[in-house]
Amino acid sequence: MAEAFLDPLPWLIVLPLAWASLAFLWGDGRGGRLAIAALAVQLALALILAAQVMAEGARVHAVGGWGAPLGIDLLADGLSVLMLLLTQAVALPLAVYARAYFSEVAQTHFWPLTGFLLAALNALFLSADLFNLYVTLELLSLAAVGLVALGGKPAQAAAALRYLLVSLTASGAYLMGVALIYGAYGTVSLAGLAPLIGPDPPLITRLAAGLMLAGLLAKTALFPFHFWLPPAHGGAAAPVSALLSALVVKASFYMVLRLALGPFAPLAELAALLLGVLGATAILWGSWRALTTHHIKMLVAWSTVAQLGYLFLIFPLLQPGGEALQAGVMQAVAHGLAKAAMFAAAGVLMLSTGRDTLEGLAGVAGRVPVTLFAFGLAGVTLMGLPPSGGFLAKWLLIEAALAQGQWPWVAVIIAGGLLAAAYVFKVLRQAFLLAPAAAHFHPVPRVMEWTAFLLAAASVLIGLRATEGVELLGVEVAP
Amino acid sequence: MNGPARLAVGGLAVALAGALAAAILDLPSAAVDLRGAVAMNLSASGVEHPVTAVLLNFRGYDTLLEIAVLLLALLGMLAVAKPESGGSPPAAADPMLRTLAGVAVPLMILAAGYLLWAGAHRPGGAFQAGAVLAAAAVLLHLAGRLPAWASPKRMLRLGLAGGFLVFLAVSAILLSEGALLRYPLEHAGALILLIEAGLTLSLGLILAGLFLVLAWHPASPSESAGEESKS
Amino acid sequence: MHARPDRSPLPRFSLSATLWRGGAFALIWWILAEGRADSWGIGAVTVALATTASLRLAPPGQGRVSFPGLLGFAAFFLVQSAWGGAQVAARAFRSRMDLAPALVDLPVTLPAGMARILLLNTLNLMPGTVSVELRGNRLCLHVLDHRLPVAEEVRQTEAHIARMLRVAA
Amino acid sequence: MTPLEALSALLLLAGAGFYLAGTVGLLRFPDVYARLHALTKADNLGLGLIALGLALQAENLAAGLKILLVWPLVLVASAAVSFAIARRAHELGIAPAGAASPVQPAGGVDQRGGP
Amino acid sequence: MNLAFDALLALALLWSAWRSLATPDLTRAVVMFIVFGLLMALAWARLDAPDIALAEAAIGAGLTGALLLDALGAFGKRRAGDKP
Amino acid sequence: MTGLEGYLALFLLLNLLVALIRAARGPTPADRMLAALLFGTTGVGVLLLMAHARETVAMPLVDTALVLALLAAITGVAFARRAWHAAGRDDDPA
Repeated sequence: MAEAFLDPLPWLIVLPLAWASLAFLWGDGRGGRLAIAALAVQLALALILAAQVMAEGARVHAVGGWGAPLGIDLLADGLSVLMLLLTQAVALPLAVYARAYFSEVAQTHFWPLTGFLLAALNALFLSADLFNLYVTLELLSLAAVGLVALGGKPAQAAAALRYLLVSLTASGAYLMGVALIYGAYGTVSLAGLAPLIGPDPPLITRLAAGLMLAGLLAKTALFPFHFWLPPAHGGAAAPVSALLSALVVKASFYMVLRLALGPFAPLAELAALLLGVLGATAILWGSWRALTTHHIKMLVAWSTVAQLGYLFLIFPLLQPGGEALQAGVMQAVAHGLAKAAMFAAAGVLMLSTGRDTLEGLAGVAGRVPVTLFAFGLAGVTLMGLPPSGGFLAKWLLIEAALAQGQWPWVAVIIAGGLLAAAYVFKVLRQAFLLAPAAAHFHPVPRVMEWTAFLLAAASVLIGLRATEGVELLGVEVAP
Repeated sequence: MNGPARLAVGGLAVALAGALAAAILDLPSAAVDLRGAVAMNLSASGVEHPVTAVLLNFRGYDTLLEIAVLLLALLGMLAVAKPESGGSPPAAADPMLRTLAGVAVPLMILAAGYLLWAGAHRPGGAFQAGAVLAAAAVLLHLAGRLPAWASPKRMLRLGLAGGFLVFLAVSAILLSEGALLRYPLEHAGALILLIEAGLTLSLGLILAGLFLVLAWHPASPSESAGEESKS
Repeated sequence: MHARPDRSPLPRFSLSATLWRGGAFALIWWILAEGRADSWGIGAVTVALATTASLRLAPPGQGRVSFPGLLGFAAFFLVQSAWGGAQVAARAFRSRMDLAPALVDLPVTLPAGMARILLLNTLNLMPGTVSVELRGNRLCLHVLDHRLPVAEEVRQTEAHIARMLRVAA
Repeated sequence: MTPLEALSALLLLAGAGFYLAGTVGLLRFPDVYARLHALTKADNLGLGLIALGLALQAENLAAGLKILLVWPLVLVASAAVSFAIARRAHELGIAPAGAASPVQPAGGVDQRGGP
Repeated sequence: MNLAFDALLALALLWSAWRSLATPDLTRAVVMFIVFGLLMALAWARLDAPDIALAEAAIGAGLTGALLLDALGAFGKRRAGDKP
Repeated sequence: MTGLEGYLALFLLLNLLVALIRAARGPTPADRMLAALLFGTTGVGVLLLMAHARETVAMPLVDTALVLALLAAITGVAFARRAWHAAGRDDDPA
């Protein structure tokens, strides 16, 4: 009995839900310390769970003791544990950062919203049920929209509203797909569906899969559904942008991957090429827009649009046990850490200069060197230079493409890397210019600089610990 | 929307409707019979009404997260509502409305209690009871007998989050039975009633809060001017 | 026609009002639960809550309701409301609609508070009248046909309410 | 058909008739005030008769009373809403149709036209 | 007769939904939406789903209608710029 | 639904839809709203008729009618107090 009580798996969901509602209850921004302590515990829980999964294989937790299809199953396999680790690893430094970033008043709503956001992420990564995935997705989207609107400025409200509308429409499409699947098969459990969907499924299944895919792509902001992302991510407060870009868009990507590997595997091939082409377009278009914008955070946000493209390049290359899957997960993890670092750094730069344009950066290098270094390190990951996680991801992707003779993807990957280098160096060059005489810099808490640096360093160093990750990723449910 | 966009959206809708119709006409017979599974396990669920059994026992975890969604919706709206908009007292109402509230609100409380009780063996339950309670709160608000909600105080926040916290605590404590939300057979009925009672109150407050925060608009002149304010 | 602000924050506790209302709510609960005995656990709590809410929202007045008065009022009300419905129906179906609508102003003799509000509401359901406004002691009514004895009807209603609530008419 | 059933059917039919009267009144009466009469009187009576007719056929006392309970609830609601709307219309200066010229009301009360 | 009832209900649902979306007049749109909510409650009742009919009656007919009317009031006031 | 009750329910539904003409015609916002309120009372009647003679869902439908009746006042009051600001006709913004 005590053993069940100490199981890290359910606590990864219960704990953030608990501290989120307690933070709401206490109010007045007093949730920060609680959140950081709880996040430290969550990181430890995720590590314990990873160790357990590595040692004993994938774990299933039947909520309510009923088991699928009557009840809901939670599943912790290698893929979900890796995403859980990423979530806690990004959230903890960002929580420390946010406590310094926000005023006391702004924290009143930040902590509860963040708590629910993280609970939704953890629940989503652990879910093995189509309808339960919908609920977690809904929780995630609402928390994200609330966080975008947090500042209350008209531009933020407008971005949040647009995000909300896209999000609700996308959820609706996904839900309609779930309803059709339930109508066709009588169950919504992933494990239960997998054997039921054959190689040539009926029209209803194809329609359902199409609707679900469209909804998830809109949530992931894959080109051409990316239009909502730059204003939402670029306009929100820096810690919020970091959470959204690093984690939230990954959640819907994770679902696409989970469904394509799981019950909808027979249909995945049909959409693979389309997803690859959209991904490639996203890389080129997002990088180009990042290169031509004049606002720091819009640059980082457009870079997210581009980097999300890489995630979808894996679909035309996906083969059982192949390198494409490893590349995709590595890209998700490396980009998550790097983008969190980059938004955190951008927040420091903007606080320090008091401006949000690239021109305003002149001379900032001398004031916040650690931050600039963090920005550069994160840039190394985005460009895909060794030994970073980004390098490894792109390397694996190129290898897979070459192995299958699909060389056009290679050209896109290399072009994307060059464009990323261009926009990162554009920022760095501007920062090292001499400050104009009229420039005035504000002091920034040191802890914000160092958390950004920590995240950036992790995104680079993760490349050195890739073997464990690959081994963990290999853990699947015993058939 | 301009013409071509309208046409495109319309075309998309028609195509989707057509595909849906075609898909549903081609509906295969479901491989899994969940209805049967629910009926078979109903006696072990602690309640007699299958819908309540699914909502609070078999798929109670979904419901837990859905309550969080509702709480979150309110939270998001509170985050957007401007803090300075909070203090204004609600409008004073005419005696007619106050009398209506005096008669209708106790009846609504009775109805909510009844729906809560009924949920165990027939349609009803926390959602419907909460909605009725919320209506009572809205009526009280229209009658000028509720304080403004733009920045809820501690007790109110406890009411808003209480139902969710009770549900979460019960779920977590039941880990001692081996899994999240695994009710022991002999206490299932009582625990579900406890959760539902908490949810009724919280859902009522949350739904009313959604109304009150959304309905709040700055300086409603017709309400505050010209009518005496309540002391 | 505005309420005076509540002078006393805590209404005087009245045992008889509490018992009467509690009893009424318990009866309603019994009807709602269709007489099932196992409902009384939640029922007791709910009835208590409803009674509390009722006492808070509508503090008990001075006197208590006269039971024969209540019966008389109910009978009067039922007959009148049936008559009112019939009258409207007759006018709606007549091929040449014979309406003579008007706003009329009448003095009210009932004391302010519950009694007047009851009057306003009752008149809405009575033949030919809809209350529009109460300003001071003047009641403004909309009548479908001013040739009907409206004033007489209002006086009768007032008398019934006065008898039921034991107030001066 | 037992007498009770016949009575019940009669009540139901009468109730439906009053509903029809309410709708006809809503469509034919000249202004908001007059239409309020149609709504508050005819429809409520229709509902009352239907509830009574159905309650007569109910299986037990409590079930019948429950059906009847609906009626007073609707009465209270309609009376309050009717007053709220009429008052608002009056406040907004909407004059009742046909009341512009002074007429002598029965019962010798003073009367007024539009506001 | 049941078929007539259902067909009429379905048509009325579609029509009220369309009117509430298509009409340019906001008051009419809100009224049609309230009507739609009530018809929906009837439809759920007809489909033997009283659970949902109950929820629809409470939320659709009671709360949402009041909420939309409230928003309408705020909007109309702002647009007309009048302070009655 | 069978017998007299069924026909009456159909009749009331028709009645409802005819009343929508008032919602379309106006002229004041209140006139449109009256149609919605008529839907409330008539909807209660239809629900009661539908509840009749259906073993399993009879009382739940009566409950639904009760809830509808209990909440009917709210929209009307919200309309009169909050929504209706200008004594306009037809396409007035209020």
